[in-house]
Amino acid sequence: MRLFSKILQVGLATEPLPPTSHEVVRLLHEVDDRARRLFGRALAIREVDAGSCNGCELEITGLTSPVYDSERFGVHFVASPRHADLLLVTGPVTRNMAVPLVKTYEATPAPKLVVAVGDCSRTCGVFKGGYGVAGSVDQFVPVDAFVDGCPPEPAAILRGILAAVGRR
Amino acid sequence: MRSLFALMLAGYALGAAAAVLRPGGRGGRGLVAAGAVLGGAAGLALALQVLLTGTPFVLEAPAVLSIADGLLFRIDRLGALFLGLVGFLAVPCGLYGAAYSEGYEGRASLRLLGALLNLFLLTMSLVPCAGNVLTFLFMWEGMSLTSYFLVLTETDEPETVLAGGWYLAMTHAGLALALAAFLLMATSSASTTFGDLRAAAPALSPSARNAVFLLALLGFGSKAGIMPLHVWLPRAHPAAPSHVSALMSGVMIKMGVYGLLRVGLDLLGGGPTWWGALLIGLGALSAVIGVLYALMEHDLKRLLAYHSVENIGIIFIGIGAGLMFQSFGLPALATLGMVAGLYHTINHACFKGLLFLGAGSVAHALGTRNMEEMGGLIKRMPRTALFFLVGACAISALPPLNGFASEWLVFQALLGGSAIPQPEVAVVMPLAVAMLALASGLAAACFVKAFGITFLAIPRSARAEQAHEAPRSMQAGMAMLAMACVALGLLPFAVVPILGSTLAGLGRVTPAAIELTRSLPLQVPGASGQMSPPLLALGLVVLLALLPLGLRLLGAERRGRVGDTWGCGRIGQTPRMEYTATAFAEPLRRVFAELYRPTRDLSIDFHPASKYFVQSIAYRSEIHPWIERLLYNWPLRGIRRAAVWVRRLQAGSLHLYLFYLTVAFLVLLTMARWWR
Amino acid sequence: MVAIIGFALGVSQAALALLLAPGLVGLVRWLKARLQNRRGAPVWQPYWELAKLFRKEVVVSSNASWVFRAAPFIVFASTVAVALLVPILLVPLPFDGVGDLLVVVYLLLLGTFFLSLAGLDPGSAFGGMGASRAMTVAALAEPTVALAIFALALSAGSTNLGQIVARTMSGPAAVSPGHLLAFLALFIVTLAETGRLPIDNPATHLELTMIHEAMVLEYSGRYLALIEWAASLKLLIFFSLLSNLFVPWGVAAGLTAGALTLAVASLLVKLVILAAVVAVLETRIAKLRLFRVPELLSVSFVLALLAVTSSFLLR
Amino acid sequence: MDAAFSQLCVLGSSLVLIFGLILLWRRGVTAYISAFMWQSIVLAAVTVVVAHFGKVPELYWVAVCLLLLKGIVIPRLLRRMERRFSPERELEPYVNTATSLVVSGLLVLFGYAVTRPLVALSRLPTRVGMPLAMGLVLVSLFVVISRKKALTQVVGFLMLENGLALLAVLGTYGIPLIVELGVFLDALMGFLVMQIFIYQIHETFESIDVEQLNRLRH
Repeated sequence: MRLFSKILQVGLATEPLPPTSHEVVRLLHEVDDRARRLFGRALAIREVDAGSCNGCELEITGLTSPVYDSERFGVHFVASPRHADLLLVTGPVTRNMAVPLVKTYEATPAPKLVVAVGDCSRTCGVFKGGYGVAGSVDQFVPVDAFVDGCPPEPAAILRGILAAVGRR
Repeated sequence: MRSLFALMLAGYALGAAAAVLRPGGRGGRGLVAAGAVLGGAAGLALALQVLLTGTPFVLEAPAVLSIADGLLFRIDRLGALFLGLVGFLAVPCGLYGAAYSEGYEGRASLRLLGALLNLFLLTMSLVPCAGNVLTFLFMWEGMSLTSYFLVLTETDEPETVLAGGWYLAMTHAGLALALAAFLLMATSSASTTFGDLRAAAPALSPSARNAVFLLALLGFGSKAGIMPLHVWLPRAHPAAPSHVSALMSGVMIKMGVYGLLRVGLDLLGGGPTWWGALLIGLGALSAVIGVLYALMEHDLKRLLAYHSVENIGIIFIGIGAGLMFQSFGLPALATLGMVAGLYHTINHACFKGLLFLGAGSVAHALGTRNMEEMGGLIKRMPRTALFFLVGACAISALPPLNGFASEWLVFQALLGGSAIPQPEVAVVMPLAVAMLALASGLAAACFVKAFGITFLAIPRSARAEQAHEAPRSMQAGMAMLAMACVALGLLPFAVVPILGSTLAGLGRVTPAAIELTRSLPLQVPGASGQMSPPLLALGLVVLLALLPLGLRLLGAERRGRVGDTWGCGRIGQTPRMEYTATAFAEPLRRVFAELYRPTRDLSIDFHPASKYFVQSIAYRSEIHPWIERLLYNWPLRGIRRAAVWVRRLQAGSLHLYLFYLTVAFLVLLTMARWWR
Repeated sequence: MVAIIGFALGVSQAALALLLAPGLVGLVRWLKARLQNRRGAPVWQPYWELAKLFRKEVVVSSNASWVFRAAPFIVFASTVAVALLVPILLVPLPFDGVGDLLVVVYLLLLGTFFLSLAGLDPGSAFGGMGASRAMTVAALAEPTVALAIFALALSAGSTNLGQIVARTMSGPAAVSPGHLLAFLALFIVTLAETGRLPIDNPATHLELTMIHEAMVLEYSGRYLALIEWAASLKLLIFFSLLSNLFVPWGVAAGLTAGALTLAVASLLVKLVILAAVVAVLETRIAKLRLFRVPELLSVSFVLALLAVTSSFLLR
Repeated sequence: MDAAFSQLCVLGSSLVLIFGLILLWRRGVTAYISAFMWQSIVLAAVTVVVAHFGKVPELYWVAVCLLLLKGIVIPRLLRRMERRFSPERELEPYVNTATSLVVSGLLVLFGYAVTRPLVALSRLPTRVGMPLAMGLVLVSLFVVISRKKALTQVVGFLMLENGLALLAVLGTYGIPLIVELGVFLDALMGFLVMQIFIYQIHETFESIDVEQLNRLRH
């Protein structure tokens, strides 16, 4: 009972997506029309941690929280790449994760998108040149959009995802 | 009819003779099989003729063994049903055996196998044809002995010999009890023909009737494999060659059901309520515990053997419900229960025969019965896999196959329990409903395991990788039974009236209650529901056909791609990563831990440097059927003690033995003169 | 002519159920989102998801056999067949003679059976785990279902759904204790069979806690769409069984426009109420450990047993 | 009229029984206490129903007593005790949960069988609830046998008492008020005695696990 009165008191916690500058999101190429129509309203994400410091993961977790609530845009996370439309890749690609990343990409049914989150995924960040680092994400799988930031805010990640499916 | 009977005898005799004279080679095996097929077909034809016309077939040979009324054969409808069942299974099993016994080529056992198989079929066919006690017991013993030697076909394995020992002990104990039951009945009758016994039965005192029933239940129950008497079944069935297992599990244990029906329903004409209640209780117990032990079994044939215990339980529930309704004077419901039991008897013969043949093909191809070494066989043995799947669906009571039709009837019979005027007695029915439902759910789980682990995914051993499809004749045997499973599932409205007619005139079931509608929806009098398997199947087929069409109309994407199994990005997949049969059954083992009382033994070898690195892990878990031990340990101990004592009588001296003989003779003479 | 109208009615009733089913799942999800103070996806989100899945390609494991490819079709067909047998809007049912409640239960078991086989087929450990658990839950739920059927058949004198509904509608006492207990028992079974909390979490991402999800982890594209659609249809079927067998108010007995409108309206109201109950329940309680699930199912078993006994007594 | 009366009675009795079954399913003592509280409240409601339809005005007083004593006072005392003894959970009972649920289902069936002649004899419209009350008595006895913690056993005893009260109300429209009050006082006294025992047990063994009493033998 106390739980439900609390629920009533709090009300809606979800905030509208704030307008942000477009610089954080880099689209590599325009998504084709078909995919945009397809994913515009329903998008399933499989997250792949290719070797990040887990800073980006913390922010990604924020997406499912009541405040950012990605589900209102029809964006939700799934457990298997077979169910996914978009791979959300974080971190520089380490040697151990290079093959799994490619395998995950192969396991995802077409049409599919890849969004790389965080500076590391594009430039390898502070890990660049490390003995365990194999390279940036786009060296292994075709990336559709990069989200900059170290780590990027949940809102920026959400923007990046929406930009990738052409719903800016 | 007489010629068909003769043809049946001739067929089996031909098969047996061929096996003795020319056992080996393609032609020899073919002749043996031809004998079995011919005999089976003739038996089936004879049975159908009796079933459809209703005129019993009588054949007397009083001169043979004339001291005890001679041989007498009298096939009425009930007998014909079971005779037909033997014939029906003999044909596919005979065909199957032609190729299967190739594995015994060059061994002495091939000759024995062929001859004994035909003799086994012959005596088993004649059990339900018997018209008097002598014939019945004679054939019964023949059936038991031949099957005992068939179990022993692979004598080199010590386990087989032990299994044979269990079987022999149980079946002879059963024979003794059945004999006692018949003798008790015969005390007040003119002769030992079944007709006279039937006529004399009403004159028996109630306690004598009860004693006869209990003796018959124990005697025939041990053959049927009902719960506490089932111990021989999971031991003996896997040991026998597969087509023999199919026959033993499919029809031989049904002879126990026949015996019980013959004595309890036909000769005694039914009895007090507790007879039925006892049958329902034993049946429910067998159904649930049988399937629970099957779930834990990873030897494919032992698993199937435990399922025979389960299905015998279901049959007993049906028959028990019938007897119970009969004691309350509810003929329509009584017929419904009995028909449900009989229907399940036929169905079980079909799908269990099919499954044993399928398991035999797998064992034949792999050389092992251990499920953990199988896997991926659906690609290597596609036809066998399909047939096995049909059998698995049927035994799991999935519509529209035959297992469902008969379980539905059993459910309907039990739902009729509300018509019983005494609620505290009728409470047995909902409890049986619950147990039956649990058993059928668990059976489905068990067959997901049996089919999934055996045939799906990737091969778990090199042997499974090199498996090959079974030869044509074995496939033909399985195909026949698979088609029978489908047909019996689709046509209950045709089968049920025939089954109903076999009950006419037995006990107090009045013929008026047996007129069943021949309409398409199966509507049995007394049942509180109706269904129509053919329409159901039609609906499913139409829906399945419409689906791809609908998908195309929806504009669904039709492209597809083959990739690796998703394993979280790990590289390479080995069979060791697959789910095993043990793991599959683990949740249920936990749930029913009280029953299984598993012993676990986990030993981990750590790396000497650090306990965080493991060198090897050995895990062993065993299940001890404690109920069996509880029930059988003390009689076994007693027997052993008695044997030690009796050994003292053995001195090896011929004079001593002659002395025993003389004493026995004198005692007998004294008894004959003065004991009355 | 009558037969054709009946046929058309039966088919259109099932088609309506098929169309409503994804919306029902969307409704539960939306209500749960609101209870978590989220805005949540719109109610019609599952339709978009299905549409998307139908337009994606299919990736099948190289280890899989035809069983894997056939299973989604069998699951979908058997569930739709059940929808044809279940009273959703009106009685008497056109297909009442084809199958009764027992047929419904075993048709659903047919779907579970093949889905479990498909879970084992690709050789993935997750699939095996899901299959094993799904069959365990299905098997343990079976006695409760059978006893609840027994209780219903006792008071209605029939196991055929149309007749049960008709009898309950015309009966003098709308709610008897036996009904109430059977309802509670079936409600627990509904949660178990449709993979809701506290037995299975439909929104989990952790493979080790999954039951249904783990079985379908290998499916993609149209196969996944068929399975998900069938799962939502199963939820709708159980909800309409719960509402129409026990509270048949509003079910159309004739073919007038008014009765049909009333039937649709009352069906929607009942579905919304049940969805709300499920959403509140899923907000309130946590998932049970797998090995406490049998305990919950034995609670439902005892309830069903009580239902049968009290029906026996009130007879 | 009579139909509604008996329906209400059966409904109330089934609810009372279901609250009794919660003892077997839940593990926390808090849940037991609130189950007992709700059970007592429903019992009081059943008593009111019987008083109204059976036209036995004395029963209103009984209902008020029930509500005050068992619905408010005893649960409060129990909660205080529970707070004192730390919220330790019910240990693994002698019989596991699933089995004990099934056993209790069978006990209820047995209750039906036992009370059948009684029900057949009685002409009261309340008679249909009596088997359920009997079932509750049997189930509470089973709880007392199979659980290990003293507090659980106390709740079991109290539920047993509730079962007897329900049986009395349904079977005879309430035994005369004075007897009823005597029973209440009896229950209260028993409760107090048990409370003292529990304090003692707790002080001796630092736990209220009844199994510890086995140690007294040595």
